[in-house]
Amino acid sequence: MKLVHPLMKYVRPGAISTATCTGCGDGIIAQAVLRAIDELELNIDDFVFVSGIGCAGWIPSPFFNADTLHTTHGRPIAFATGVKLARPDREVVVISGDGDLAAIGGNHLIHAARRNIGMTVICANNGIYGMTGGQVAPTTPLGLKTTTTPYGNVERAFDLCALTDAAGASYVARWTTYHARGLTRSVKKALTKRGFSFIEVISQCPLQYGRRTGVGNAVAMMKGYKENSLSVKKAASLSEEELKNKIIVGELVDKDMPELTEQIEKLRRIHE
Amino acid sequence: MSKEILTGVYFMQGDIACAEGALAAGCKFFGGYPITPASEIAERMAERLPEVSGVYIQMEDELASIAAVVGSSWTGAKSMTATSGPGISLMQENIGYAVATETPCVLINVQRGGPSTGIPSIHLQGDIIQARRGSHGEYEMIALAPSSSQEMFDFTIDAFNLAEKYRTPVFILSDAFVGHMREEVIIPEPERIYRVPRKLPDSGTCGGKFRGFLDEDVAPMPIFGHGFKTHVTGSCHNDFGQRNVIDAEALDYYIKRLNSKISKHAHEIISVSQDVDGKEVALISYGSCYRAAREALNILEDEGIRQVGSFRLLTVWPFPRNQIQELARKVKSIIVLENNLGQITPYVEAAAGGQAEVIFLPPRVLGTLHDPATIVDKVKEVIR
Amino acid sequence: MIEIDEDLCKGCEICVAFCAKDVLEMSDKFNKKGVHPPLVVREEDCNLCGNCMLYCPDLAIVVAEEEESE
Amino acid sequence: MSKAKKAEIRIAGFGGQGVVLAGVILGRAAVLYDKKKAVQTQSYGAEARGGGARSEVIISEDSIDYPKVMRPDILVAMSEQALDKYLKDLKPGGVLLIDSELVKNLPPEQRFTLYKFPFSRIANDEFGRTIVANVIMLGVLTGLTRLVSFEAMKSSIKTSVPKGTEEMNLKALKKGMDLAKVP
Repeated sequence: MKLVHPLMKYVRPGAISTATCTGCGDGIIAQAVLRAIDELELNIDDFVFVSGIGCAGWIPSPFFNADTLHTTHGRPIAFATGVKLARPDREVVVISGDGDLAAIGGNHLIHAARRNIGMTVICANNGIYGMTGGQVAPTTPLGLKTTTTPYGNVERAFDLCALTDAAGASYVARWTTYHARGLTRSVKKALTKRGFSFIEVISQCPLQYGRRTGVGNAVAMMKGYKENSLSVKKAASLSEEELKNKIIVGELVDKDMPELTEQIEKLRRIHE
Repeated sequence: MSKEILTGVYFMQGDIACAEGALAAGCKFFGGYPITPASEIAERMAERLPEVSGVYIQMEDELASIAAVVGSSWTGAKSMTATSGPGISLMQENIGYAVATETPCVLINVQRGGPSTGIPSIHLQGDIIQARRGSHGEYEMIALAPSSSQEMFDFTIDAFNLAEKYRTPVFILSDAFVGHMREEVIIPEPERIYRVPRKLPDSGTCGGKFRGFLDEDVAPMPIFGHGFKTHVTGSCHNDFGQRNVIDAEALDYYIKRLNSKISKHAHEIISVSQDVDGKEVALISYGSCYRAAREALNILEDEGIRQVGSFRLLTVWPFPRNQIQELARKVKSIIVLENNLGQITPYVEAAAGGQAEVIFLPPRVLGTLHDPATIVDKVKEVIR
Repeated sequence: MIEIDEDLCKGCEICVAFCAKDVLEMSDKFNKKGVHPPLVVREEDCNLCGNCMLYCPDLAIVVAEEEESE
Repeated sequence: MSKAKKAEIRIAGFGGQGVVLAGVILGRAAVLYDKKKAVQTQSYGAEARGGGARSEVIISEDSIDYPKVMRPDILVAMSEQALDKYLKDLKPGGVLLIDSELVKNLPPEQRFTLYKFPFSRIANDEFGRTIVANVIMLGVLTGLTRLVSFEAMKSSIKTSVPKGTEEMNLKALKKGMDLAKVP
């Protein structure tokens, strides 16, 4: 008998084949998000998925068979803010890339974290501009040669988790696509968390990153994530020198803070 | 008394009247960023929206403001933002997104003196073309130009109704003069205020099978949160919202449908007021300039010069081409009054098609209302 | 049991690389996309860990216990 | 259109004197309480305090087409700078009202009717609050010109000034009305 993939029921008819390149980590992230929804037994009709421009914007749109708002470059969090404020009872999830969320959209990211608005932002961080052809991103490692850093990147990479933590997010976690199980756990946590949740997923772009920089294909990249990552707990006992070039994975922030839509609801109650 | 509609007589600033008009129209969401001379609208909405179970949010910038407005509109809320030229410049990309995704929303531009920072508190009709074509690509826009506090109230209601009826962003092109001026505003009884409700698909309709986009006669809006599973994208898409970023034919269909949704109904949208029958000269004006045109006509009438009439654009966009074509057949001369260097004048010239002489008359000093005396002088010169 | 929807496969080989029991191999045949999909060659060694399914970016692999599929 | 009775008033001074509010109170009195038509406009510098500020009101029996004051019938100068800048616009035979505490250099020409009162001094000495100078001025203006009724002015002040200051402002208005009887 033929087995049906348990997550296929969440996939929009006609959009079954993902729009990503061979081995792209975005598919693993998409699956992790859907698995989290499935395991929590939530109704996908209660979700609004918002994405921006770039490969990762295609993770929910049109792939997820739900309300999906595919917005302009850099602005998904701002659109999502409007959605969440007007319908606080909905689960609002932003899924987009590092260029979209942290370069052009960096301001919206920090302000959403500051407001602690009840949404989940999942950042597929491939460290490069994939869709436009491998240009340097604010998340590209120092020294890396890209199509726009032919002599090596002279800028430091952004630590997005530290950024959103500093800005006031209630929940922050980092994983890689190798850690698909941990990622699923974090998405479940984020979806049930009041307040702003940010999950960074280090994700392979086998074409624009792997091939051009010589790191290798998707398999090589994921093996690299496995070898170079260590848990938050383990990292706590290591020196800065020992942590150099390591990916710290796990939950970085989990705290309870006043959430924006609840604060706004209080304003309305004054007038009732 | 309804908290949404504060029935009564007021001595009210244009900006405040605009906010009250929005609330009377059923606006439940305001996303904005402070800027002179539009901040009073935001301040009023911040105070008033919580009273009517609405949401006010001051976003981190104008790009975020329009994005939040569009996002909230997709949940079914009537939404607006208010800013001035610099803010509109920042919003342009997502104004295009609102057009492309057929998102009803109202954009208030209280114009100030530009380009760039210019003079914040001085009025210029500098953003007329920007409203029409400020975003990239090929699209239609609806824009209304109020000239008084009362019209700031009335036209804002009209703007919400047009936005709902045609599922598209609608501009109010006010200016610092009208926005900051205080005049009598009469807010009618709630039953006298007409509100166009949002047209929604039947419940149970699933997005994948529902034609929720690109209908020339305006598709019902498959808003979020009702299980429609709507796919909204600013990319080229078909009637079902399905993206197509490969075929030129798809782009052709997409653009033409979005445009014909407005152009096909232009005759219903366009509103002009004219008093030109049997006249020799017409004064074309819109927004604050209309007040100067009226005064000039009063002076002319007092002097016994009666062959001059007024043609006012209440909607600047879509442009009343046919109406001006007709006007050009009736009168010998058209004087276009604009507080800029002639933004609609080329459109008037094109519509007149040589049937009437078209003369552009700016105020002597840009950023001020026309001195009625200069209009009177120009009319006398033309008549002679 | 493992089932592979060959036509969804893009041939990334992640499933093969991360299978702890070497159950999968890349096949020689071409699917509709013109890539080599994986083949289940040692199903008896499979411990149903689900890595291949978890990592497949294209939802092309399903792993389930035999009994439950009856 | 018939030429209805129409008065144009310009009140000018510097930011912080309540010049704009004075115009608003006047316009509101005319529209809401005397059932006339009025339009109020303003201009000010970029500074919230200390720069030039101007408030203009047109009051008419009929609807007002042109909302801008070009040749005021009444000019109220609350600073020397304001007088210098705007005197030339005053209609021949118009009324010039000045704060004599702040405007010392008066022009020699007599093509207008001049009234002068030390609004700021009175506000400071009798009310301990310089800010009420604008309302004392409005009292004088009302007493001299009857542009709006005293009752309308009282009602307008009650709904325009900050809560808790109504009584003081009404006293200031009364003071102005009394001053107007003297000259």
